[in-house]
Amino acid sequence: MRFIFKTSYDQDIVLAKHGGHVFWYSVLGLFLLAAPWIFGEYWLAQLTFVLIYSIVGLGLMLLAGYTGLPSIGHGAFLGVGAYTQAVLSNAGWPFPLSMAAAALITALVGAIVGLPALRVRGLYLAVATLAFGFIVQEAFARWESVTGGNAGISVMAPHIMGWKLASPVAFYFLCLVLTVASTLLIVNLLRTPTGRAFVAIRDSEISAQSMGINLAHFKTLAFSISAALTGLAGALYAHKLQFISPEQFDIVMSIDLLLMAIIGGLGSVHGAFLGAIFLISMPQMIALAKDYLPQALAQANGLQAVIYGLVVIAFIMFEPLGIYGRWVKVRTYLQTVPLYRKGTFTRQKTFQKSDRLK
Amino acid sequence: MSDVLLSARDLSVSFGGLVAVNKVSFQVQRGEVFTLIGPNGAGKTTVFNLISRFYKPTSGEIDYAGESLIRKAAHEIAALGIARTFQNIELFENATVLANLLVGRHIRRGIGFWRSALFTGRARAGEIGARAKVEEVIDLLELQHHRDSLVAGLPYGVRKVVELARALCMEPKLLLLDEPSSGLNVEETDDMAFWIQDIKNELGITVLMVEHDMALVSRVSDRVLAMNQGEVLAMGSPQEVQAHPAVIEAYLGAVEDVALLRRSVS
Amino acid sequence: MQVAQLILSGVAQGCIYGLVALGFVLIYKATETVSFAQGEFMMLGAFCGLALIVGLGFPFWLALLGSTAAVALLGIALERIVIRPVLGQPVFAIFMLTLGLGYVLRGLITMVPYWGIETHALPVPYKGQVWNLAGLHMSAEQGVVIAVTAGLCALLYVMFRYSRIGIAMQAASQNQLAAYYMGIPVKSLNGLVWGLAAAVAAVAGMLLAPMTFIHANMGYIGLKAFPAAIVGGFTSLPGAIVGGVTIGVVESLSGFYLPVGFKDIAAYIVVLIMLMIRPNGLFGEKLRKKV
Amino acid sequence: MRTHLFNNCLSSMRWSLIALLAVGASMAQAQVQGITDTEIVIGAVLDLSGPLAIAGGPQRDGMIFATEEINNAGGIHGRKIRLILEDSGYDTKKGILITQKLLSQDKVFALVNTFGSAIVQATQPVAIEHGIPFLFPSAASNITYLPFHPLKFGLFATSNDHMRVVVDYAYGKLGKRRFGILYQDDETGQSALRAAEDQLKAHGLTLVERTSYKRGDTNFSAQVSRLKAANADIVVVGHSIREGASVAIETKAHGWPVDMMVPWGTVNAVITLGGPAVEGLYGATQFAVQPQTTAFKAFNERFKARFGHGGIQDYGTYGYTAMMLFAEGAKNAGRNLTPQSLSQGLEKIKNFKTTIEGPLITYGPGNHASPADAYIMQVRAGRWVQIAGPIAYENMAK
Repeated sequence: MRFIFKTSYDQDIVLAKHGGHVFWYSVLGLFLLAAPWIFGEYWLAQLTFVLIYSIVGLGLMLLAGYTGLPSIGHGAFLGVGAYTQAVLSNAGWPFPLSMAAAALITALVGAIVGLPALRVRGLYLAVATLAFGFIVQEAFARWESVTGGNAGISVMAPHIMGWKLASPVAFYFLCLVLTVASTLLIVNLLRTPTGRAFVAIRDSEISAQSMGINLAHFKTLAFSISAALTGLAGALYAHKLQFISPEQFDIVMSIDLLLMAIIGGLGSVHGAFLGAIFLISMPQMIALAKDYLPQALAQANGLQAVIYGLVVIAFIMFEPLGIYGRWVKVRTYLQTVPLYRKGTFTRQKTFQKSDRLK
Repeated sequence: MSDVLLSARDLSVSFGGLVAVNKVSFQVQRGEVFTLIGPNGAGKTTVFNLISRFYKPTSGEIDYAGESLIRKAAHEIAALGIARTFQNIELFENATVLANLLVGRHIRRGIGFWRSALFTGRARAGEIGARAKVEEVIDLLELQHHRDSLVAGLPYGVRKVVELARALCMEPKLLLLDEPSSGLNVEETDDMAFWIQDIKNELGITVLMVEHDMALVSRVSDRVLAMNQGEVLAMGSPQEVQAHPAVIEAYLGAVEDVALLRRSVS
Repeated sequence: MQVAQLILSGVAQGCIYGLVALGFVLIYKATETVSFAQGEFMMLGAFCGLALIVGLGFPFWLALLGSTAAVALLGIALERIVIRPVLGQPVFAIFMLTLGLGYVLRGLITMVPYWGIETHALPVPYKGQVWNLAGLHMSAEQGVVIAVTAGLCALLYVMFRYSRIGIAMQAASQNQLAAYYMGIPVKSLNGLVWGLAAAVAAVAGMLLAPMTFIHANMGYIGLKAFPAAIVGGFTSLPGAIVGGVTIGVVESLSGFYLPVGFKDIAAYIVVLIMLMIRPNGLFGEKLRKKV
Repeated sequence: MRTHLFNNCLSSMRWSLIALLAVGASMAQAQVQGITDTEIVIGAVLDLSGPLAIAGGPQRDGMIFATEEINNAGGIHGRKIRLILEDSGYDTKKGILITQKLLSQDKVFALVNTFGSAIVQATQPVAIEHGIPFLFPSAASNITYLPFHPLKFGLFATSNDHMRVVVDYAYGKLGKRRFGILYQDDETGQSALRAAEDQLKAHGLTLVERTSYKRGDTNFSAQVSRLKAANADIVVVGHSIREGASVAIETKAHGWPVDMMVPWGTVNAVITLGGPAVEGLYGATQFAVQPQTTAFKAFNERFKARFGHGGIQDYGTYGYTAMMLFAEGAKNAGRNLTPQSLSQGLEKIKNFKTTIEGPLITYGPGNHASPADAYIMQVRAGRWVQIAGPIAYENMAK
């Protein structure tokens, strides 16, 4: 068990709460910096995807996890970012500019999609974002003059003043830098009034209002930030895949992103990363597992979907706080053993919160 | 004391034909504790919701410190210095007590999105300032050892106090308390009474409250307004109002509330 | 004439949406959760019927009953095993849970060698017949869909109106806690509701199968049932059907008169408009939280 | 920023290294990716679980069957083929990721028959960049061999070619003049549409109606109403299997007896699904399962014995031919097998034909094009019957 004696308010404000944090995060940092020389090309690519999805995860975490506004439309946000990036960088924009544009445009779209959130919430909002997702995907397919329609467009490597980040390693570091930046943005928001306003809205709109929180403003803000991050991730995604087409940003993508946040652990920044790691590594694990499974089972097509589904169900049933929630418990256990009290984490059953009542 | 802080004139609101509040007028003096009593469904909470602008009055006026509240949006009320608590607690369940109280400082945050995002020096300073203020309230209401615990895990009594604390963190001029003692046991009710007096005397905050527990009411209130079915029955000192025939009649009308009138129920 | 023809086929398609939406509404009214798995229940219903007809040589109507019953049981079982333990968690979490359920069900079907990934036609007695009423062509499939849907609605209405269990369900859907205090076994009722919703979905599957085909992904039609349910107001049973039919007709008309592509997003445009102007839908009730 | 530059040049070194491996000519045999003394590793990205699994399944069987035949016959210059089959689910993203895995994890020597236009479009550049041959992808568009690259070879007839053949046939042999088209709303469908319009222009005609559907659509009545309202005398359904049958059924439901054609996808599934409604449906295919030569009959018996269900068909024949074609090229390349020697080996192929009836396949330096000819088939008495071909479309331009 670790006891921390607080002597100044700063200790609650700084990000690294104690030496342990400092140590482990430095280790992680060094590992990430060394990764290109540790991993082969393939695994580096996977790691890059993890970073990209983490950025989406952060955005989704802010929206669904902290502000309590579910979205089944983030696939479309990813698409908006990806297409903006593809079009602009193919048009010769240097990548810092085009990525900023991607984030900005997606943020604007996000603000628009946020409009229903000012009137409806919960399920209704989810369906609204779902509908929006379909419409945007259709727009990608129809607006051929810009998006190349269903044919899709290939994306050239990010470039600035003639210098191309063609190599996977260079691109990996680009993703790393942007991921770190996005993370800092989120944690900063969360330890300041803005972040607390989001949480307030999530837990009780009515009293948030009586605290002087302008719902319209902060909901729109949440949507914009979330969309901006997703758009930025989309820009990276476009470069990573080098080819984008409308059907990549469909409902399935949106759902995957949402599940990523859920599995990672809604309402925790770590969750965004853990979820991304899960989303990327799960298919790999299944691929590996296939070698040990009986042929008939291994060859079956649905296997992946089944395992995926089961994992989701298991998490929501037994670990609503996601991977991070589980980790916290394990850690506490290790710290407190042998003093660990059984039922430290048992949640008291609450009555079903009505979603119809606004 | 002729200094009016809040005044309602001919306040009426009806939901689909049902008249919840009907031509209610009253004035709250600066620095007093003004209490609304009455049987369930008398429209007391509705009056609160009218003041916090959750509802829009069908007719009538509410003036606060000289300006009309009618034209304000719900989230603009707080900035005027009006804080409130809720009948069935409305805390931010999945946040720590500390976080809840810090939300109370929202109107005084003084930094926008970008300063927050970059956590500039001013943001840090703001945080420390807010924290200092919050700690004062924590000391006042003796919440020290709940500081870092999640609201969801706290017993009802403590939540009630946390909600009061959150309201105080707003440094309001007018504090609306909706049934501060409901669900509290005798000791807790006693503390509550003590704190309400402190809030009035030490902090100089005007209190407008809805309360059933007549013991508490008579102990802290300067003036009482009795309502029934959306209408004003009587107004005056606690004793006068309790003695008022119309009031007694109204309570006898609703049997279970007679109990509330006679003894304080937890 | 042309318009009438389009509307007719729109209605037929809309009934399918409506039936799936009906499942959403039933579950939502009772448990305030949304089952994303409705589409998959529909798919299972179709496959189950196929198995009964092709495999065991059942006659169609018997197979219809059989698969409906089977899927209903599955629904009840799933509610007991998966949903009940998590009631009380945020609605949203349960929504995601049913999403996972959908993955599993779809995956399990596709895991059936050959059978699972192939597309099948459901042999039905009325296959290929075309009725010609006053110049309007209506395939028997469409006719049956409309007829059965109507019948089903009547049945549900009677049940909710008169049978004790129906009334109990209504009570529970109004206020779970109160109903519980009144001695209504809310939990087992929830189970029944899930069974009922699954059954309705199964029927929808059996009706849709002859018009389209049976395949693992046919459940995606459930995505269009969401708009249907919203348009009808998520808390109204008749609303679900009306919403479904509305969507169906709008689709059919936009498919004919509007340029390519609009047919596919018509449903979503409609629902967005509805959310903007009337969030509670055509028949939804408006409730206000008491503070 | 310095680190960026550093990594940049470092990894550009890695790239040139890969390039060298690929060029391989100067290098020792062992260093060619996917080649050992005993083995040639081949990757294939198919749709085994997605909407076109209906085609992917047979393709897989065809490829496996061919591979087994080759290996049982002693392999290629003493090397057995190891075939790694992956499932893209017809999902572009998944396809790209799997291809990257095959290239950099499984270290395949070549990719044979990547399925799906979008996926091909996305993965072809990656493979070529790695210096990995990208052979015979199932993409009905000429990107499979254009722009020319030594490592790209086409086999799958382009939607344009087949659509043109079909249109010509309907115009010339069936005397159709009022063409309506119902195309799938994706790239392949749209390019088929363009091809149809183009070929009709050559005959001085235009489409009387064009309408589309989304993959997985269930209700076609609006589209059929449109075509009927336009009074088309033939409906061409662009790029579909399941939907082809649905549309046929829908026309019957509208009491509209109109001739229909599908430019490809003459699989038995269409018949089992459509039943009597698809009787008389015309279709085009690249490899015919008739005439039932004795050689073919024997072949098909072996196939049945191996995979059970009803013998080889349309897409199966394609998968089979693709693998055999690769083997032929590898044989020509000789023992020293590198991407370059394979490319040259394939270019040596003249008038190649397997046990299965099909157009004679010929490649040459600078010519890696897919064969354009097609067989015209028709559903008669519940089975596909070959009624003409192999024929190529008459290019009015020249």
